[in-house]
Amino acid sequence: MTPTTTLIALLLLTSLAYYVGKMRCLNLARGLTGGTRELHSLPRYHGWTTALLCIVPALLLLGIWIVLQDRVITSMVIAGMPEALQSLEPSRLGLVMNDIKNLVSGNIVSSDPTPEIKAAAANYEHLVSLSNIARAVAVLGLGSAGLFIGWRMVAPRFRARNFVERLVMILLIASSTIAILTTIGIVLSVLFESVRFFGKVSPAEFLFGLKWSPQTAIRADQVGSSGTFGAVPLFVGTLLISFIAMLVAVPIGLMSAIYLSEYASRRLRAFAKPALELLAGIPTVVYGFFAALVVAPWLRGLGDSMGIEIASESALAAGLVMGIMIIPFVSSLSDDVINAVPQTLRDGSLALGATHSETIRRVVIPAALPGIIGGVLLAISRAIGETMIVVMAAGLAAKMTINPLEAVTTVTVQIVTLLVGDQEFDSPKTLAAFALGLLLFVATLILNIIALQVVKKYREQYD
Amino acid sequence: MINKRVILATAVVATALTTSQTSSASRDFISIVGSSTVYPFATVVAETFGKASGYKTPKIEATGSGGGMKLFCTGVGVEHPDITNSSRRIKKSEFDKCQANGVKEIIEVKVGYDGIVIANSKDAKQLELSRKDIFLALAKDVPDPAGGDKMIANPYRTWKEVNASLPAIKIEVLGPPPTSGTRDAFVELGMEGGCNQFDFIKAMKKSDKNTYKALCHTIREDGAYVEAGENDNLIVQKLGANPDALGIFGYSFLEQNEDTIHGSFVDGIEPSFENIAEGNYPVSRPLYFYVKSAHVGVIPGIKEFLAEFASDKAWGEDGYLVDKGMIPMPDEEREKFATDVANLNALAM
Amino acid sequence: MDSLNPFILSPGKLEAEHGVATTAETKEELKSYETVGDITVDNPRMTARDVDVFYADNHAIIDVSLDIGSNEVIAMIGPSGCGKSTFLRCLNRMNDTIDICRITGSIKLDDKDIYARDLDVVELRARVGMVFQKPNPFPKTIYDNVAYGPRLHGLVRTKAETDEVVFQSLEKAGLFEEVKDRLDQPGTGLSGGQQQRLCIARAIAVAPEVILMDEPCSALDPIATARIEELIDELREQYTICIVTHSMQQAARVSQRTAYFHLGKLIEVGPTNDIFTNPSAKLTEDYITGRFG
Amino acid sequence: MTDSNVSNDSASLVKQSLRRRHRSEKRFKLYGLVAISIGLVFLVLLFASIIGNGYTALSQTMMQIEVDLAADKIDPKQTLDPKILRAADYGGMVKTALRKEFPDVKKRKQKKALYQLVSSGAAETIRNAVLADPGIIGTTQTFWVPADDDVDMLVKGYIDRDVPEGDRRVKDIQLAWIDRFDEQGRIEKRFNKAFFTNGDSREPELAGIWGAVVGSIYTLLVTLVLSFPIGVSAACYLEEFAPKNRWTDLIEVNINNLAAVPSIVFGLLGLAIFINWAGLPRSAPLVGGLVLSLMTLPTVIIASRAALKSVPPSIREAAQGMGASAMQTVTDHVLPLAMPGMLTGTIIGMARALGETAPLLMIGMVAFIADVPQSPVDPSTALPVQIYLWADSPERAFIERISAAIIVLLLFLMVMNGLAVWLRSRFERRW
Repeated sequence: MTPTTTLIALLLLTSLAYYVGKMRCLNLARGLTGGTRELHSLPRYHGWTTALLCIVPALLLLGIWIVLQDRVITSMVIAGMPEALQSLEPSRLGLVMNDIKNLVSGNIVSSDPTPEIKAAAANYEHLVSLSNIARAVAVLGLGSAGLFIGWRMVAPRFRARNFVERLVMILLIASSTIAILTTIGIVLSVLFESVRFFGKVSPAEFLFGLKWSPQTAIRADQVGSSGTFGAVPLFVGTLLISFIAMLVAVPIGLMSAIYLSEYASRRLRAFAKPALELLAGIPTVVYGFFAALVVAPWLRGLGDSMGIEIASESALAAGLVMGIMIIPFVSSLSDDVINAVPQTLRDGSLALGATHSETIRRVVIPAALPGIIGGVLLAISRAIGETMIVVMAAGLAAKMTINPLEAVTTVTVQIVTLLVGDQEFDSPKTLAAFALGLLLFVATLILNIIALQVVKKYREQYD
Repeated sequence: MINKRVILATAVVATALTTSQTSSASRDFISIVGSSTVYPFATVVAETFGKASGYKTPKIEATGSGGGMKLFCTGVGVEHPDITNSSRRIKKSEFDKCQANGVKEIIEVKVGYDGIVIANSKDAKQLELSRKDIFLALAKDVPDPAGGDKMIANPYRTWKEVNASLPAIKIEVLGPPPTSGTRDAFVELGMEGGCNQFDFIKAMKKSDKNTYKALCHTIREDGAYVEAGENDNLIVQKLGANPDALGIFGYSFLEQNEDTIHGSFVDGIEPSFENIAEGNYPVSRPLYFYVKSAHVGVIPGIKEFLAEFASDKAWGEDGYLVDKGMIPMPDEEREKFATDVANLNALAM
Repeated sequence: MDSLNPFILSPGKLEAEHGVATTAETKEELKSYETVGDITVDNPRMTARDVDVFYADNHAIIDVSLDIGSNEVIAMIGPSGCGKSTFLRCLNRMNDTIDICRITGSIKLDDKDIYARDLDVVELRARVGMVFQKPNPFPKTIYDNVAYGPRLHGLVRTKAETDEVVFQSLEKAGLFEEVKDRLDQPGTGLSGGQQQRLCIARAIAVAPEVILMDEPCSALDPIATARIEELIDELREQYTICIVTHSMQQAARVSQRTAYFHLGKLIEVGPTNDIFTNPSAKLTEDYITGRFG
Repeated sequence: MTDSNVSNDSASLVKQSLRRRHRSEKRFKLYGLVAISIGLVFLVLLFASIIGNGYTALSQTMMQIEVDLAADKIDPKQTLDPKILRAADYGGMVKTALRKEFPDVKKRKQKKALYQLVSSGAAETIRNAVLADPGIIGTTQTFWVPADDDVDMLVKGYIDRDVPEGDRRVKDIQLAWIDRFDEQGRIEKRFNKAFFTNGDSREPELAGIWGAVVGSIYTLLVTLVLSFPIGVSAACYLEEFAPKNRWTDLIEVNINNLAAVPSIVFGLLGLAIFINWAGLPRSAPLVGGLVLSLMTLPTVIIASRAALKSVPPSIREAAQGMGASAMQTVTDHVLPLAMPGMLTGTIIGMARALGETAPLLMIGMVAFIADVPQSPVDPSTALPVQIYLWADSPERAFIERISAAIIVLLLFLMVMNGLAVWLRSRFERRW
């Protein structure tokens, strides 16, 4: 039996267990004076208890078996192979095993297999089928044992509901800790490699160095770049592009939100709001494509016609498109905070004879300002972390410039460039990507925490 | 008690379900890494091979010759690549590393030739460079223009300063990083060729080989030479955008993009198919790929893939690789490597 | 979705706020009702004639005519949902902000129809100020709160002028002594009564002719209420004040005339003393004697 | 100065300021309109340029050639062994056929130009025909084969015949050949089925998105299977059971923050943890799905919590008043009511995951993979990654294919979002 069929059989057994547990409970209840009322838990909880006792240990066994099976069988097959094959190095043996497995699973194999290999393959196949049977027997046996115990445990006073609920609660708690585990995982994965990186390049050089040229010679006898890892040009480039993006997104997003929530007719609102939100749903790779193939050449052409030299990978093109991408982000956040400003404030201002725009500019916006700032901070964090637009539309050369017409590179572009393609894991070049990742994570983390705090404070103010 | 068991159970089952498939599954496709110059040729062969043979199409990642070699030499086993492409010959140091890591028998296959061109946008003038110009423009240290045998940090900012017959545009060359075989070959053929023309440096070759190499092979790092990653397509696209810039890449990319870029003359010879095939063009190099013998016969399809690569319909005079811009080897050389491939002759160094 | 827009109130929300739900029969009965008492005064500042207000299909104000005299305090009383607040908001067109609201009839300020096409609502509101039920100081300093109107309207040009207007207005609102040391602190930090007086000072600062007050003390404690009532009495000398209140005692204390509204209809109007001691209409009497409301 | 003077005075001042203020009011309104218009115009521009670029990819130029299926070239020993039939040099036969068509082409360069008219996929077409019916060996057959991408571009009008020959990818001599084919009615635009059924290819005319679509489907399946149950459980715990303490606060902060962490950082996590540490295979949808599910988990949790929050407390009180335990209240009453909201949130999370590229680049899903993956552990790409890969290719013909792939991607996204909107409107309850 394959693992899947075993699993299906186990599931069937579990449903049986549920039924058996429930029925036994009902039967017991029949003998009681108060019928089911005298039970501590409803019959279905007894059913669940039996089912859980049946499936959980069996599933555990199945898992362990699957994990260990391959290793055990492999070593058994190797032990059964002729001396000549056995004496191979482990890595070669792995290759031979690969061939055997390919032979067994019916894939096209490399060449005509030798008799030894054929024998080993037959052995392997035999062992696997043995193991499959043994596994099915063991798993289903354990399941049946669980079923039996569960069946025995059914009693009117047995607190089946509490038992089941406790189990479910543990599952729920485990699920909610995944968020923490993810954060820990992120921190660990970037931290370890970063520490290794800082073993080779000093943190001071990384943080304050003005030159970024991550290519290092890879052979002892090669004379090439020495590789410098000063991340400042990357910050400058990232901030430049983010700044351009915010220059586009904040006014447009804010004004759209204001217009839509304060002026627009119901019909315009019903059409324009989802349309703007559509911008948020477009994958960033599409924006990247658009930036690289439509906006950048258009900007260059525009520059040419005006006699200004604009790089085809100008920060401007990437920033503009990124700004457009962030518009819905800013506008929906602003919309939220603007709507949270109490109507009484608007009435107060209007009653004094303020025009609508004066009310908005002098009362609504100042009142909503903390919330808007929080939203903008979140948007900046997004701009800094945005990858595909800059990978496709921004440059690779780390230039220290704040001229938006020149090509700059960003932290995310460098991470991608350094890590795309199969990598060796010990050169500072690769490790640098993780140091940049750490930097990016920390920077956005700080921004996010500040922004979320600001927004939360703001919400509390009007709640 | 029960609680702990449930946690354990969920954890183990979760990992089991994810790893079960991976651990019992075996690799039944060829894994190829290496040079981005050979990449377009290898992918075409792989595609044809996949369709014609019924084997799975090999998976190919472009990592640069150096990066590929490093991965290739890490060891023998399913998790390591079977083949690495290289736009230069394997170095002794790399070969030794391979040996040390148990990659004993390596089959070397030369696939053809490729010129390294220095090209710029068609919007700009076609340049006529000499190798000396190239060296002076791109080396980190150059002989003092004031005379003498002193080396100074490269002072040249424009091509005109290098050679009065060249236009007065800023030196801006987009080229491959050190992981790339194109870079190695360019340094050896282009830079060293120019470097040699200074007698005092040439003399150093015998007396102080290390200094000689450092002088001739070190490319300036002050921004005039921009390392543009492994992706040669990207360089081509950037040249289209910036008429002042020059790019260094394989001839196949020039041929593919003849409508937007043109190659500079080097030592008076234009990079053309004929010039490279006949060996007139000074900066041309052979392309290789290397195969682990240990994997042949265990990973399905390697032998057949090699046969496809070494067949006349692929690398012959009229083969489809030639259509892709590769320059074929002379007949006798082709024959030799085809035999090597057929007999799995291992490389000795 | 639309409920997010503060300027578009859904009918459901309106009902909750204005409480105009009633049976059609009684409204129908009231339609032919004639207002008791003299709706005119000798020197009217504002005159409303045949005003009807609809929220979508809801007939919120039914054919109301009423004069508001100069330098008087007129109180509007009536049970919840009788339309007194709605009528008040018509007087400076604050109902404009509700886009399902429709008004017919005429309301004049100094003989000029405030619903005329060429009338500028901004100018109108500068002349007819309003104080709301809940104190609503802006999240600005006390000083900026008061200076807001004058600055908007260009009434002040220099810092000295602004200071003068702010101090005077605070003085008039009886708040100056209490806050003179903390003018640069946020207005939201004041107590409820102080906040409401700040709102009054803010309204005064624009030098309006009429001040509309919509239950200005309903959110305040008795002491603060007494303070505001005193203030209203003082302000009467310079301004025309129109106050909506649900407290009959308050109406009796501060107003000269009182108008009683019921289900959107003006039932009775007359000198405050008469209304409270000797109401002419049965409905007024019922309300005043506490039979409903 | 009397008070009425003050009033009159201020009234006139107010009047003076009115024009200026109304102008600024209009201006302000205009800014708002302009802002919205910019957003909308960009949206229209984006769609117009993508659809304008992409719709032509629906058709592919085909050419009719006559190929001599000589027995001695395909199967000299007449074994009819599929292995031998498969391996024959069909490309060579196509070349022979073309040479026969234009016998006066002699020079190497010209021959090369001639061969370039027909896609290398022509060999594939013939091979399949021969494998399907070995009986045609030894005869001469006519085949409709895909034209080269340059010819395709020319026929579709992307290559301008009027530009000087040097700057044109299709040379004059090739134009003449193509025109001759055209005159004979042997060149035709047909529906581009290959685009929807093929995997990746180096030849634009053979490249398809099916491999990437399947990769995306596998990736999303893994994501869905993991993030939905875990997300819903976590939301239930946090919203319904969790005590308010430091630990749950920490989880809260964590989830909110994770929702805003750049996606590429998740890619780094996947590379370091799943590939380097756990030893899972590179380029596999399994790993992609793991990474994306970690990424979408916060979205799912936040949406699910909002759905749970919108169930009024009265329902819980009612259930608990009947004697239900907290767990029963949730599973029997709250969860079913919140389920549409949770599903909506999950679908939106899935839509985001479908469009995500950056983390997949980190885990090696960016490689040349021609075969359609058969399982979640086979090497594969995903739809957005395929777009990214093609965007790096120099061939002009890839641009229309990228655009077409984007259209497909956007269609998928719209279907998903439409489903979410439908779910919301269908099951949304107002309390």
